[in-house]
Amino acid sequence: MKLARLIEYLISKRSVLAVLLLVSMAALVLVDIILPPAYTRFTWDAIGGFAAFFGFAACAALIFFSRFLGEKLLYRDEDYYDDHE
Amino acid sequence: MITSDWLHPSLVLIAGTLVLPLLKGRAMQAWMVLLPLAVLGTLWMAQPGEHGQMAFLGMELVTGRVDELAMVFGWVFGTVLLIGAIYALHVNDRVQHVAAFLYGASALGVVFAGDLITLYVFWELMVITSVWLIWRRKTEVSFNAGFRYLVIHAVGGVVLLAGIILFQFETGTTRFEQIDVDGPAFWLILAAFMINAAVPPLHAWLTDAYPEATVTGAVFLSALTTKTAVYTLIRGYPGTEMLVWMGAAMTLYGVTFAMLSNDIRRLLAYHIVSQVGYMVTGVGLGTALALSGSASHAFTHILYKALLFMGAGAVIHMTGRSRLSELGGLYRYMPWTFVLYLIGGVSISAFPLFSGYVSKTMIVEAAAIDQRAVIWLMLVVASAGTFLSTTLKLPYKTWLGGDSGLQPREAPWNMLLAMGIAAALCFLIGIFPGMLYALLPGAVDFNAYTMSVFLKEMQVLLFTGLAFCLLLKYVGGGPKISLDVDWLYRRGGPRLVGAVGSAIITTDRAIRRTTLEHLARLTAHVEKKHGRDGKLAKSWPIGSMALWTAIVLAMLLTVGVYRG
Amino acid sequence: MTITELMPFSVLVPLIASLVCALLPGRFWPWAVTLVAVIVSAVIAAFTLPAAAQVTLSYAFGNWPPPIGIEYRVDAANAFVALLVAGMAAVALPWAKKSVDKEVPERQGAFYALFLLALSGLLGITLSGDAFNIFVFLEISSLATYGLIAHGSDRRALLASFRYLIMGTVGATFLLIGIGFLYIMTGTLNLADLAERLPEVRDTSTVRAALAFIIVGMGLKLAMLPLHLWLPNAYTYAPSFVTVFLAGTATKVALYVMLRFVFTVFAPDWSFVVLPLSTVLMILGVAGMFAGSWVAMFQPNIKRMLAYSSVAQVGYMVLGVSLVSVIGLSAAFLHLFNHALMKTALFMAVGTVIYQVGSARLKDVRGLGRTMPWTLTAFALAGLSIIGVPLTAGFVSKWYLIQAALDQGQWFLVVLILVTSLMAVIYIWRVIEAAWFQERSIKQPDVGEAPLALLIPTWILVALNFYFGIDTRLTVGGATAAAEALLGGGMTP
Amino acid sequence: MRENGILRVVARFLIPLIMLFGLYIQFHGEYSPGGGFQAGIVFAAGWILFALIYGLDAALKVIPERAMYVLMVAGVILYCAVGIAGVVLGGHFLDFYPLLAGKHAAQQFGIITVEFGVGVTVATVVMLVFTLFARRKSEWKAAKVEDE
Repeated sequence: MKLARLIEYLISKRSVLAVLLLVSMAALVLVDIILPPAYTRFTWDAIGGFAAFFGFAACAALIFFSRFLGEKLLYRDEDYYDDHE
Repeated sequence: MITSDWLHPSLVLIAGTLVLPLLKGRAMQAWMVLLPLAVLGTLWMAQPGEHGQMAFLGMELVTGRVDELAMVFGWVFGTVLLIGAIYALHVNDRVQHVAAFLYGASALGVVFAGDLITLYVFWELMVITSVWLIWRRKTEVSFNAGFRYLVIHAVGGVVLLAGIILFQFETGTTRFEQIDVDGPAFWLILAAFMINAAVPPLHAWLTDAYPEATVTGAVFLSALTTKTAVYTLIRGYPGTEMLVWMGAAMTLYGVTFAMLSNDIRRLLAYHIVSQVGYMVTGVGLGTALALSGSASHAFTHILYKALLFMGAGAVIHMTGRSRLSELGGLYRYMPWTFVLYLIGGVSISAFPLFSGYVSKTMIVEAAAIDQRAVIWLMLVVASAGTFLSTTLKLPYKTWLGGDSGLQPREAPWNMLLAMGIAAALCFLIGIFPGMLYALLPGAVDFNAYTMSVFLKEMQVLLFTGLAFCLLLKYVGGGPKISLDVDWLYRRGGPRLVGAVGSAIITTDRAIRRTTLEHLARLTAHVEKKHGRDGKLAKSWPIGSMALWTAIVLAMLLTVGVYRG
Repeated sequence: MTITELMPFSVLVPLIASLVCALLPGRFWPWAVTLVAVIVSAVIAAFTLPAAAQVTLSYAFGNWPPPIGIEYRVDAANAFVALLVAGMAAVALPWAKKSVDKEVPERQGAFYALFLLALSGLLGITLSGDAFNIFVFLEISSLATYGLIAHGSDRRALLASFRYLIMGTVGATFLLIGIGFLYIMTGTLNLADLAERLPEVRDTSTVRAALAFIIVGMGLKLAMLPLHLWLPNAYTYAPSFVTVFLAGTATKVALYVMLRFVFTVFAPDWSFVVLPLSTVLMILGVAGMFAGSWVAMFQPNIKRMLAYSSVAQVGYMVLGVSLVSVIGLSAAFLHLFNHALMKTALFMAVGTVIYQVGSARLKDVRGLGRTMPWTLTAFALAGLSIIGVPLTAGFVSKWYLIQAALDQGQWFLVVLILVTSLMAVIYIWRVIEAAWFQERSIKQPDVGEAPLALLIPTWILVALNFYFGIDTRLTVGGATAAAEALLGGGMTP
Repeated sequence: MRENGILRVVARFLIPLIMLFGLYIQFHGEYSPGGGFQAGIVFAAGWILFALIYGLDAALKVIPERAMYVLMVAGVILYCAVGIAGVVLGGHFLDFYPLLAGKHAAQQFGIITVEFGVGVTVATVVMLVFTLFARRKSEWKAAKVEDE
């Protein structure tokens, strides 16, 4: 199970990985701000780092919206359909 | 269906499948691998053009129309049949294998059908073969889900047939090109295609039935039905404005409900809805780039979705559990499944270097070129959501996360091999997108690997990941199921019918009671006169028959005699 | 001998053979004689159709020239029906041997004699060109049929037969009254002669009443909706073989007689104007389609379910007629033929189940899909045809029916046809579900697959359902020729 | 009735006359009103009268039930045979002209033979119907006696 050990190793180094990832994310935003926009099709094309912000916001929105939807409206017990079928 | 330069791949597959029940053990396994290879061979030999014409009811059927669009789908169907067959090698249930191959044959038949009648025949065949992949799980739940699946597709089939008949009546032809008529024919055929493409609110059959299918059957199901529908939409309805919005809405609908799912395959099923949404959007946009995007996204989607379903299926196969809330910490025991699943995950999330990236960005780009800001934003939100559920939430809760105490063994070699082939193809297409683009109809003027596309995609994905890590405790889930449109016919319909039914029964009872009371009084009166034997009461049925006869005769006579 | 001179023998051979059969003892010889007679009859009918499609054949009995003598007058329409009747009998007979041995163990000579009488009666109705002769043959076939139904092993068969006898007699009497009225007005009984003489006198209430009587009389025999009440019991309690034979032929012949009178004798431009026939038939047809399918969905007995389904299928045919167009009539004739194919196959499959299990109730079919796969697969495939799935015969006739409806811009009819097809899915499905998805209860005896003697004819019919669903030259050609013969005044010389 | 002397005597006198009259109607049918149907009924009526007076068993000794079946069929077969003979000799079914050389004689021969067939069948069918009903009656009586 060498693969399993590799994964275990990676998990143990997860703070290092996280730092690496955050650095590269910062780099991505920086590059996006520095580079001139390739298109001006939408107004937000000109804003550097818009995609980063939007991705974060979209994810947060989805998490909260779906949670709201589920708890207020859609969630049922797993045996909800059982007694009728 | 056979001419000198054309051998219908469905025919090859059906003929080969007929042999399958006679084989056993190793021979059957070898045959299962050989059959899809033979199909790929016939595809290799297929010459562009129209083949296999037949006359039927005064119409010309074209059973084999080979052009680039059909071949794209032909190739990927052939490939996924091979992968699925390898994945199912260990299964000792001939019914399932036969159903899967016939199902594949009918999907190929739809793709190569040059006219709507042939298409309809294979379309229906697809339903009655695929349902066995659900039923053979042999649980009460899967039987009921399969039955609902069957009923909805039967309705869809009738709608399609009605549309085809009207189409034939209005245009005088049944050739399957762009559906270019106004009126009911247009909408009926579109509705039937949309049912199979699982466009909400007509999607619930998919998310209801696929999670209940057999482990190996789900792989075929995920690949074939919705994608044949995408093919028919590309062929028949390019540039239909409505589809742009429905597609974009689908993408969001799918990811939202996927967030709520606790069953791993239901989660993936909702992502089929979401991913097909991209393709539908592409069809609606209707530009050359968008259509290429839809076709290539269908191609890549089949491979990575099969990979995801195989990964999830391997977990179910080895642990017997399918709920996220009951899984966790499996990476120690099923690391290969984990890694291969992750390749599927990054493919569907459109990470650069993987297959989703080179096809999904094409559709998003086409939306941008069309200056559709809202659509573009919706698609980006959906791609964030895709990454969130399939690549972060599902693997986290299944393989990492809290330890569930399960200690399954790694999946059998044939499952891993099938997943490996699919993963390799996902990776290959991601690195050499030119191979995929070469198959598409028309030249593709698109390069996914530009700085701008790359930057945007990476930012969206990585910051989605950041949000996931930060908001992990808010992520929905838990041992619950969520209602969907299928509630309408699983609970709403029966309730409505029950209410209406009891109303009818009450009224009917009341009416009958009063009528019967009057009748009883009348009979009592007659009985007094006719004595104890009550001849009138005895001969009631014959009397009523005679009464009806008299009524009809009187009606005709009155009209006939007094008219002149 | 030319085909014209041979043609009457498709009626005479079964008639004479029935006399022989009545005297034969035992179980083998009556059946063998019947088989030979039926095959001869069917072969003659098969040769008659192509000849009759070209030119109207006429055969004068005793060489008395019509209209004085009795004449057999055959055009595409009756040749088509005659071939159907004789053909169905020929296909059903090999199946009959085993089933009849089990269900009618005694006095088989009389049983087969009655069968042959019924057959020759039905053929006589179709071929005859003389109105009174039609009535006589109608009575011959009806009386024989009552006897056949009464042979059912269930005691209720007697009651069913009695009820059918009363209603059938009412129907035949109505036909006789109608013919009588026509005779009063024209002084002739020959159909072609009637068609010629009627225009002079047709604006009288007598002739109108005649039309009304004939339509109701034949509507009864045809089991058109409100007049269908005799059919379910008769089909349910008759011996399986009788049901198999009647389902394919009896109602079809009645429909033919109705069409012959309405179209050839009265001429459609009169009969559809004087009475609101088109509307009446359309309403009754649609009502039949719905009521039949609706009731069929809830029947616990498969035979009875199929009987109600027959009421629905008659509805389709009547609907085709009500459209008064060549394509509508073709659809009716096509469905007449195709329905015979599929209903015969279905009743054979059910009869096979009865042979093995002794019952056709749904709960007795539970789990049989595994032990009698061939029988129930045949049922399922023939069921596809009745639903109207493409590549089956049922699809072809529904396709033409829909085309005919569209041709007149009747969209709602298309919707109704599709909806009733869905209802057919439901009632066929109930059998399939019982056979494959339910477990056999422990109390019920285990049975194996049925003998080949029953399976082979059933499967031949199933195969025919698919053959005529793909190669439609014979059926569509024959039906169109028949429709044109009726609409084009094929009887006038 | 069997003990009633008047009836027995009258019947003995009448039955031959009835049968003779039946035969007259039968064979004079082509010249005067009559024919096989009427003749058969009249002939059978004579036999039924005999059965009523002298009992069913005595009547069945004269014409056994099995014979009735055979004769019933034979009559129709005679009819059909004449019809087919016409075909065999080159005419239509029931065409009498080819049967004999002379036209007149041929018609007469044909019609008489055919009518004879009809007469036999009708007579035996009526007798058979009577027999079946009459036997049923005696069976019921027997059953009743057993019950008591």
